[in-house]
Amino acid sequence: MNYVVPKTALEASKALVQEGAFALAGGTDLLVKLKTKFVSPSMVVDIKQVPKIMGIEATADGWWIGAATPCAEIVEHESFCKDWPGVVEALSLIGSTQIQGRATLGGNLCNASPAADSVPALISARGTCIISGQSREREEPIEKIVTSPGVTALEKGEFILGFKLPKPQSGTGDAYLRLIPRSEMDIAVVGAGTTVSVDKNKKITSIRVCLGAIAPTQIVLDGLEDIFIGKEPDENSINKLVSIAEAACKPIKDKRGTIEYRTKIAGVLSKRTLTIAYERATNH
Amino acid sequence: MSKTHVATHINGDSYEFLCNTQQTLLDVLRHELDLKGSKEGCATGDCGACSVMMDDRLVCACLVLGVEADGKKIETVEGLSTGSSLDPLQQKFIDLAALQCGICTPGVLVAAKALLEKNKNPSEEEVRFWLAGNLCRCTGYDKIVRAVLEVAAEARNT
Amino acid sequence: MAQLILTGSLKNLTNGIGEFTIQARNVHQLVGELKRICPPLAPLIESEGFAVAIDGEIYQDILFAAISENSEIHLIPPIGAG
Amino acid sequence: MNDMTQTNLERALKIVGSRPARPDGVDKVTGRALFGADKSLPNMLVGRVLRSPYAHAKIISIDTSKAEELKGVKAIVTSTDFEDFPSEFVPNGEMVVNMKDITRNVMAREKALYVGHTVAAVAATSEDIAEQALALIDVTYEVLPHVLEVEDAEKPGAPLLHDDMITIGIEPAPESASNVAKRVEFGFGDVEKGFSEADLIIEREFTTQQVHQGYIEPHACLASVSEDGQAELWCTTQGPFVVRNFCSKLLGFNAAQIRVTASEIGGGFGGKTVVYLEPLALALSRKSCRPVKMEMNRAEVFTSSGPTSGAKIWVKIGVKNNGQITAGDCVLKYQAGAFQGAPVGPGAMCAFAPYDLKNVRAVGYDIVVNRPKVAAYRAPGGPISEYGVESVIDEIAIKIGMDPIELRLKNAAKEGTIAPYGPKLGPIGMIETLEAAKSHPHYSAPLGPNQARGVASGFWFNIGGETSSSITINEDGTVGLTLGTPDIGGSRASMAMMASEELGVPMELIKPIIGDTNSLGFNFLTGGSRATFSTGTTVVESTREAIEELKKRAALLWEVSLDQVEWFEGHARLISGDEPKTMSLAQIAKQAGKTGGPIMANCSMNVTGAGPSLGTHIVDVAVDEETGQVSIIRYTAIQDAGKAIHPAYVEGQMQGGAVQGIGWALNEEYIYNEKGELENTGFLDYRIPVCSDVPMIDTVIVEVPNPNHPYGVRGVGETPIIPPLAAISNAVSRATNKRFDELPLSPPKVLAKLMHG
Repeated sequence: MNYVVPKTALEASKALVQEGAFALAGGTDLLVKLKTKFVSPSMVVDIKQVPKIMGIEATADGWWIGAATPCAEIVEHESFCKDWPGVVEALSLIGSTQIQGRATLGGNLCNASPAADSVPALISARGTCIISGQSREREEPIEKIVTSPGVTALEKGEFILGFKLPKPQSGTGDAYLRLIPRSEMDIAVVGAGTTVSVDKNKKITSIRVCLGAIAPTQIVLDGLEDIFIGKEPDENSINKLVSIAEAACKPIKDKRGTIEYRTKIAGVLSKRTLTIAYERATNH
Repeated sequence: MSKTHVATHINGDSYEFLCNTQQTLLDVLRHELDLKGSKEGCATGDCGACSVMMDDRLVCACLVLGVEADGKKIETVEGLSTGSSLDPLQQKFIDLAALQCGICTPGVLVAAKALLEKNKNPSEEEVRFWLAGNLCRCTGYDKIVRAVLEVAAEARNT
Repeated sequence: MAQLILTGSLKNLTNGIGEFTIQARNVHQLVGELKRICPPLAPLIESEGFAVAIDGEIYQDILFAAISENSEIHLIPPIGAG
Repeated sequence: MNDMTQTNLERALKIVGSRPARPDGVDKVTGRALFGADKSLPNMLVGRVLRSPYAHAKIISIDTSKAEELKGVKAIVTSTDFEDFPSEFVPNGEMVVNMKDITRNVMAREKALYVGHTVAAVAATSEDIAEQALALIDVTYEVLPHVLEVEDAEKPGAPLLHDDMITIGIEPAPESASNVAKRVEFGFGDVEKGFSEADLIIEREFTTQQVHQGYIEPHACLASVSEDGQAELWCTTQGPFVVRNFCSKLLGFNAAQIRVTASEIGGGFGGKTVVYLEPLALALSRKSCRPVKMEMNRAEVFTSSGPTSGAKIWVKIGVKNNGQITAGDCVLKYQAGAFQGAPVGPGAMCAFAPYDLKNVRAVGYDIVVNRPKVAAYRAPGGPISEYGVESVIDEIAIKIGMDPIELRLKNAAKEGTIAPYGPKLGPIGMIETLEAAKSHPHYSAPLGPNQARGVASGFWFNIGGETSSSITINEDGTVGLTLGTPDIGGSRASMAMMASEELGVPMELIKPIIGDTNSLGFNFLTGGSRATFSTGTTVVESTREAIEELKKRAALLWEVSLDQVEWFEGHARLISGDEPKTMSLAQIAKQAGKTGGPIMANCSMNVTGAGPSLGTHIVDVAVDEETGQVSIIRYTAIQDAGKAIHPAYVEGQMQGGAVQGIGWALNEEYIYNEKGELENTGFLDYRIPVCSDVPMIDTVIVEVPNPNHPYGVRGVGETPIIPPLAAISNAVSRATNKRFDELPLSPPKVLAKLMHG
């Protein structure tokens, strides 16, 4: 196994184009796959020295989060935490403190697990990612990246350089909740990220709910605008949200949960994240 | 295949070693450098017995490649004590019987020290969530949490 | 004369008889007695490692544990170690 | 022994009952302590294991020729490298084992009986080469249908794991083979008559899943067999002498050929009482004449070591309206794994043991299935059966409107009670722990919304057994202790404390070590809560013998008769005489050479008189009725320790046992797919409690002394894992007004019950 540390994005892409090359950021997924012989790379491309890929900073129109920034570093960024508390909730749930010291948003997305914690939150926040490749950089909405479990829309030689999140407009709140059997250290049985914005009368002006672990990829719930826009959430609209969430589920039965359980929890977490996000929006 | 040369700092000392690229930092610490204090309980980042500091971040040594340690600052359980004086956490773990078999202890101590450096006044809940990645099967965690809270309190009072 | 009391499945081996009078001063002699009066019981103590409770005290593999005139004896399986 | 007991229980104790630092503390907090995988030898090879991918398969052939040709491969072993044995139960140390099964579990012979069953092992110059060699071993299997659950395995027509298994304990013996290895029955009185006298009868079926001890240190060993057949084995084990006996039998060695040294042990809980890698490493080393190191990875620990049984339990209890139990009856069906030996006997014996019953019956079945052979796990068999009984007791309390502690008090076993397994009980602390629970502030504290409180008790026998230890008085007055039971949880501290108490010298001057198998007589393993009781007994005995010798030397020097000398606080003292005369231990030790030679003593005995330990736990849970999540809000463990030598480590046992029980109750389970493969082979999905899952575990140590130990010790390690299962299930049942009868109470199971009843 070769190990290279490219110093530029182009060098990284050129290395990643080669057969059997794997990108290494935080390594919290890749090293497990190496240990269990799930993958046998011919080359590991450590992308952490590529410019801009590490660190978090405020930009003119929002936030830049380098794809290889450890979650622990993002969580320590006070003004980002104020802007996107739900995203921070989600990424701070990726594994233990030790995992946080290494795990990255780029890795969490490109591992392409339906249960990735940060992904529903980033999608609900309408985040995008900058993809670096051999010939060009491109920007894509995050929901376009994962196409099926373990598979992404990245082309050969491409990797994620970083994430862009908008500066939340006033009256915006987000929230992320997941269901795990224990209090920590588990993979999400269901994850839900919700972002809502309200006007000064506390009426909802936009809403986005994204669910994880209930289908082969993350699912953005459809049809919420008709129910919520221009209104405050009430029992009736929340019940409709629960039904839509349950109907969107195409889960599998596995060691982490039954189909019935995942479906039920998708509804519960949609409701609970909406309540928290709405509360945050009205106080924002 | 030829091995890779790595130069690193461990517990304040310079180390150079040769390793295979597949070897983890834990493999290197244990097998190449004979630093056996970091333990392998799972090799997949689930138990925390190999917790070490890398450039002031708490990580599982089993989830870091040995080659990634090049130019980095690594701190392990072997670096907690200074000369013949134990770190207050080490002493408190002995005093309060916060260990039974002791296999998780090195990782727990490294993680707890990282917490107290970041947060001088952690709540019980903060200690518990910070240490959630350090599995202990013997103690039920009670005396571990008490020991960390007591060391924090004593540090604040001195 | 000591009393040997059998309960549960052991009685299957003695045609349902639950009490025996035993002439033995220790477990070693008890095994000899059992061979004589109830042959199916003897192998339990000899090879299956049954323990013997004498007046409530449990003896595991102790041949010369004393049995007194009025002792009450039970045969029980050995207890494992966790 | 009883006279000494008297003097000790009456005199004021200086060290016993205090909380000194453990002798191995610094080694453990600095990373210096050497565990199973921490030792290496020059010229060492790495051993790896080839495991069956099938749950049940005939092994037609094994071709190792290609693997042998691989450069760097130094030895390959298969079943032909191990002894075979007839099917019979023979004592091995204190365990009764069937060596025919043991040799087949260590290395599959005719059949592979579970996924992960060892089929071959390789030693090579590197791990990579060893792994490559495994891939080159060509095994031809004939895959057979498998069976995983007891209810399927006992059916006629089920796939048979062993063609010759005729159920023991049924008269007349069945004519055909089955998967039911054994039937046991305990009890007395007339249960049918008892039920006819009852005002209320509750009858219920329970299910528990297979769970693992979950020790953090994987199995590991280092074997070195020299050209002349002398073997050294370093391994992580609860019983080096037991390992020696197993290995010498399996390899055709004699006991003197193998010296076993126990490493520091990173948790065992019963799982490190048998052998897995050790005979393989020895066989590989014997073939290659080089040291061989072997380690299991975490997945191998789960698939191929010895978890405990999953079970089906049926419990029926009859009761008068006033709470008097009229009869108790239960049927227990335990998974044995691939070979017989489920802990259903002790499970049946202790099911009703906390209670004083007139009519009681407990029937148990030991049933083989295509899972790893079970090993001991903390109070083997007890948590499962007592979970069923304690759940029904709680249901009765609710139905007759009685406080659950009062109901237990009304029926509590006490000194003189005839135990369900026959004998009369000596002094035990059931009533004392219940009273302590009732008066604990926790029991009357207010509860929040969606919260409820559960209570359960637990009984465990505790054991003694063969034990040997020695004491040496060094020439400068310090003391060495050599012990034969590995220290898992601070026992070196307890032993040094007892020696210190007896000698009257500071504990810091006493150095306890764990000896190898050549340094002492046979020791049964650390387990069954026996170390402080049994090894403690021998330490006290040998220390007293050393004191006698010290007095003799003083008498010689003073030229008086021995009866003129007494021992007082580290000194020999002349009893009579005009002026007080004393001589310190150090002064006597300094002249030991001139007064007859070095002073040492040992004590080897088969320790008897273990006292059962009773516990009662109180737990508050919160149930999220929308998600089925159960949170532990508050927990109090109360237990009779007899006497707590080092209370901090007694509390530690109670806390650790309680949290293991919490894991068993809430989330731990072996999950198999339809191919018989274990799906959760890591700590990610085999969910042991993490730090943030649990609150502080309050403890109350009750001390009802065991009259058979010099300080009254009962042993504490086993009991605390028993009550949590039912206590939590009872709390969840009370919180939701639904009676739960299945473990684990994982969120999907709890929600399904809430939705569908």
